[in-house]
Amino acid sequence: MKRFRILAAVLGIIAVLSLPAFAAETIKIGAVLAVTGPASFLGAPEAKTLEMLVDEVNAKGGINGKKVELIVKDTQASPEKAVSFAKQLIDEDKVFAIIGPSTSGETMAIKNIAEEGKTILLSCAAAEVIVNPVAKYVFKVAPSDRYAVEMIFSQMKKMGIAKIGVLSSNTGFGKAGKEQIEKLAPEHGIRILVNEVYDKSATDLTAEATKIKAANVQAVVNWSIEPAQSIVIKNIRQIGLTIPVFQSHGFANIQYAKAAGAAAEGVLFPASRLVVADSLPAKHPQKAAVASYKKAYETRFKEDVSTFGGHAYDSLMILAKAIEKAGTDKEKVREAVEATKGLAGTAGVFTFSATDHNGLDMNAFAMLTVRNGRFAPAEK
Amino acid sequence: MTLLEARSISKRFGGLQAVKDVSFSVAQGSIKAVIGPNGAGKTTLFNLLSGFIAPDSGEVLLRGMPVQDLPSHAIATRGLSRTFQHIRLFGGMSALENVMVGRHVRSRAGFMAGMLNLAWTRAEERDIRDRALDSMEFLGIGQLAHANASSLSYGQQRAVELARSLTSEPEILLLDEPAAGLNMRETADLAVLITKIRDRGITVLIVEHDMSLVMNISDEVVVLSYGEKIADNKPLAVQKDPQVVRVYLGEDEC
Amino acid sequence: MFLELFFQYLVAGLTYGTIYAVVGIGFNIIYNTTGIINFAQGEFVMLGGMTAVSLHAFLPLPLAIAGAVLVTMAVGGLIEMLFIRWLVKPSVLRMIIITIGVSILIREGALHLWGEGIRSLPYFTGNEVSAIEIGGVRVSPQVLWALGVAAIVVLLLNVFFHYTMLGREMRACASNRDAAALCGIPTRNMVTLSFVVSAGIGALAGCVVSPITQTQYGIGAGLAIKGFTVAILGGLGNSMAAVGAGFILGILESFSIWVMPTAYKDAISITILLAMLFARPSGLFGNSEAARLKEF
Amino acid sequence: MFQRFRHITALAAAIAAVQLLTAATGKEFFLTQLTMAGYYTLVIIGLCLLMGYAGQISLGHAGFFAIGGYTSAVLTTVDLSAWKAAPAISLLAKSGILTGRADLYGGQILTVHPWAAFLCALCITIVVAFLIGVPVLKLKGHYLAMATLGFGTIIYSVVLATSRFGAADGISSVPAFPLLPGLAVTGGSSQRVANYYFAWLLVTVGMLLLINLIHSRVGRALRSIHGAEDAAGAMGVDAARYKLNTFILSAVYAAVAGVFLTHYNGGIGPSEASIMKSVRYVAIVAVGGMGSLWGTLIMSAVLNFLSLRGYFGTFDDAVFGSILIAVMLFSPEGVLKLDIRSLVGRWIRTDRKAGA
Repeated sequence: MKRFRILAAVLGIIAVLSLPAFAAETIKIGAVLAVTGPASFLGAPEAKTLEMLVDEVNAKGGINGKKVELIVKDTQASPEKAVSFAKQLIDEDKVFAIIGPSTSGETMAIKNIAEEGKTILLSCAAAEVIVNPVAKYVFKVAPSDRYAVEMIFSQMKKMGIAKIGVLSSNTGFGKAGKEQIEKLAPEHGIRILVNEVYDKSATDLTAEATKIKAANVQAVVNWSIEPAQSIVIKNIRQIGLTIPVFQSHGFANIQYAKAAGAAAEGVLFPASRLVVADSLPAKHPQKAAVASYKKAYETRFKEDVSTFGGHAYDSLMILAKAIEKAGTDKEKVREAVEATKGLAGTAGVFTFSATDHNGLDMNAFAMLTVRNGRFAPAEK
Repeated sequence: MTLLEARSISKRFGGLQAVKDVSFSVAQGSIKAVIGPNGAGKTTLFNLLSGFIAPDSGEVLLRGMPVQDLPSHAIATRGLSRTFQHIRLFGGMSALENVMVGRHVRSRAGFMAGMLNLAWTRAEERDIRDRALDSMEFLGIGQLAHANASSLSYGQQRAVELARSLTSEPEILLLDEPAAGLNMRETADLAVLITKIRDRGITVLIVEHDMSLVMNISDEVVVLSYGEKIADNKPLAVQKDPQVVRVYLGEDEC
Repeated sequence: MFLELFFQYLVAGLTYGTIYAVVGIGFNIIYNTTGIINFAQGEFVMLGGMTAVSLHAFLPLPLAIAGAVLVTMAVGGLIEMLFIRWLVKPSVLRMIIITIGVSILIREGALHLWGEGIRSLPYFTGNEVSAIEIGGVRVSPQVLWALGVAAIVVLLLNVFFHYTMLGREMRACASNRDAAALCGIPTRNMVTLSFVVSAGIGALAGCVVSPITQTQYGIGAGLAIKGFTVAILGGLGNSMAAVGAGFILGILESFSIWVMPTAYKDAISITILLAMLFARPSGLFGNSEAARLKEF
Repeated sequence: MFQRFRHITALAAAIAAVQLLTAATGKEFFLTQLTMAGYYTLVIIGLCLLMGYAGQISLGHAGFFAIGGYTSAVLTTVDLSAWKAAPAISLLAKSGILTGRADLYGGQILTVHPWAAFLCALCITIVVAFLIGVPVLKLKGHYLAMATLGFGTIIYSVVLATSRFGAADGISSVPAFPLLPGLAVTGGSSQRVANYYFAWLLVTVGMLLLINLIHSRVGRALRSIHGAEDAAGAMGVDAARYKLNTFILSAVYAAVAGVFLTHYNGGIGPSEASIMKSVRYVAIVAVGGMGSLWGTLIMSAVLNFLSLRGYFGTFDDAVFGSILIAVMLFSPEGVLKLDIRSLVGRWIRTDRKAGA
């Protein structure tokens, strides 16, 4: 008898779940994110951020009085799943826009699908190719690696560095950074003597560090988002290399600095202002956005914000502003997103145009360092 | 005419000289027996002749062609078929399917033909089935065709194994202790059966450690002891050979 | 300079090798009593590291490590009792698939328990930048810790399996389970015990390498593949050989980085390993007769 | 014999019924994931032949899928127009092996024709499978598992390390694969139904070929190798050659699936070559029942469909792991062999006992 009741309950739950959600007057937004799997460093905070924001927005009565309905799909960083989910969201759920994917490979896999489905795509991945050449419906909110690289190179010029070694992980993030470094180095008079790609799940990188040591370079640049970026600086210091170490903006997650401990001291990296929210001057344009996001996220999830969660924040904010302005016509909202000007987000101040679907410039980054286990602005 | 010939073949396993410098030949159309007490190297000799193991030295000639370096399946293709002392049927297949595998060497449908199931493959398949059933009828086990091979009794499994070998229409058939586990009546039936097989034009080489079965039906008998050949003659002559008598009296057979 | 570099790469190789070896040993213990490869071995390493980090928040390091080892041993035993113990004559493939399933479950459980963040234990001696220098070659003290622990574990295992009654009974189980049962050895308990022991060793490995490799929920799969590789390459069932094979793989990887682009490190080292395996199909230090006995 | 065709007819009917059902209930979007699941099923039935009938495990089958997919992706996306003047290129262009098309941004590019790329992918797969198969298949048991895993790792790390293959990003903008005038393998929603039928037509044909094969002389030989390899040898079955041929055949199945799924998705990424993917294939074969092509087909269609729809959210792997364990514990011969009645019966009995 008891079994019967359980069975009935299960059936009831299934029945409720399969009912169509209250379709009336909601704005459906899809999110295709790598919540678990090898790129969970990106996708997990992004998914949490969206969840939090949508709750916030709905608590305030939604956008223009319409509730937001969020559909998160976990791709586990597989392009084939991203393709499946993008089609599902566009054809079936008829979402208004898609946020994500988290990685460049997945974004490139669904760029065409968004374009053909005339659905706005706000990618959280960094690669330049996502918006260059420009596709009408595809935007990206993560700052291009180009600006991060240029910032590093100008810092190097100040420090008199001309010979460098480059390490990157074999992920989309690592690849995109490496390509920008290779492209921009000659313009800045910098020679790359070692250029190595290591595995994203590497557990020790002493041999790579040794290769750098043997090449007699003046500085090292490491480009990755995985735990390996903490390992690499430890190994560099352990084998006695004392040269400056530069990291990508992927380092802007305090847990990496904590994991590297003493080895992280003095590491230089460009990062969005989100990670130094507390030390931003009150009149800084990003101060409000950055501080409120950081506070809300850290209270709710009891963990430090990362810039990647910030990308999700920015995409939803940009979208929400555009919907507020243009209503619920997809085409008009697309135009409104493209017309966004001076919108302060966590990654920087966005100004999109028909030819610029990224909307950020070098100002998105500040040069940071690690001092006493905390992120701090690098002295100019 | 000599069908199968061993020329001073030897095989050593670690410290054990299993077969030492053994030579003999089998005439076409005859029944020849290899006997010897337990551990005399009979099964090793069989494995050497059928390509399961390669000899350390010496040659095996099948119709004058050296085959000692060929793998067992290649030797089977050349017309030599064998049974096993410990029955080796294919589990999970019916008795008929087991017997049909015996026809492998005399059919040719490969991967492509099998996948496309062409008219000639279907015809070949029917032929294989008919011949397999024939062999089973010949051995009186036609009614077992659709039984699962591993569910059969010991004697039935032996018969299926024999049918499998016969279906390949071998030039020469090697029987490894076919009478093991049979009672006297069954052994007598087996003797008749082996002569019938010979009468079909199949040369038979049979391994036994018990002389009684082979003496009546064999044309010639080879006797092994500790890996060496000690006699090779007509049954009657072998029985009188003093060395053979000594080996057999000195050994206590279980 | 050349010699200095050579030794520095060698040290790097030893570091990799130690990590692979300690994982590889765990595979052998379960293989030795059950004849199966436990693909959840990497997860034991992860669990050990993660639990130790969590316990270290309120316990001193040695206690945290001991606690983590105990917890993981309990998990190992539980897994055996839940999923393996009551199977009647399971095929090897069935057991392998079950362990793959278990490894996925542990990994996902860890993700939902600890999140995707990375953690690590503090260095046992020194800190992230300290190193011991010998003639220009520098090595982190943690590598020496890992080497030492690996050496002690191998030594203890050898003593255990060859000189204690329990160890001998476990080996008897491995070579012939039915015969062992006939001799009155409680074979089922032996299998549970082997899971407990290998979970413990995995957890210990996870703690000792945690400062080097750091620990994250997904680290197990990668380590398991490397551990499996060295266990096979050494010749299944031989812990000493796994250590040797671990060093060979580590040094191959390290030196391949010296002369080739790092990106092809795995491709190069695995190609060489496969070539070795083809030349000696039962492992580098294995015995071909013994290997033939243990098939699917 | 007749049973064979009954089964195939039932499969065809089921395929049509699913399509009609989705059309009738307005769920035709499901066809997208069903199409993708169809291609994965092709890989998995090929692997089932290798594992269940030739008794050889392969933990590197995603590698063959990737060889097919990547070969086709590279050849159909690399722009050769810069070398248009070169005699070899212009000759190929004239013979129709090369084809011009507009890319996403309106530029005109010259690439290898998908059909030529397809043939190329098949040839490469066969050669690689042969070269790998000869030494690998000499190994047994865990050693075989390790060697195939190694092969998979090599393919994965080469794909991931080579910029020509798009490294971590993979290759996107792969064009449609023209089959007939008006019919192409492409992800566009206008061709959704046609693509569903094409994918499952491939599966049906693949299934028919495999079923014919296992009921033929070769299939009998394969099963005999599985049963007793030495006795099979004594019957003239060349075990090494049959294993190798089966290995190549199943690699070809994987590669064909790789080619078409890549064109269907418009791209391929390194995750398709990963070890986890290979493990998944092996696991589905085990769940479907090692020697059961039909069980494998059903499990593959169901599990891949559910996973591609994202039904399990972030618990996708966890659900998959649980299914693996449950099937292996309660029905090790595969789900089709699960004796539901006896299980339920036992359940009811224990229930009564508990109640009493």
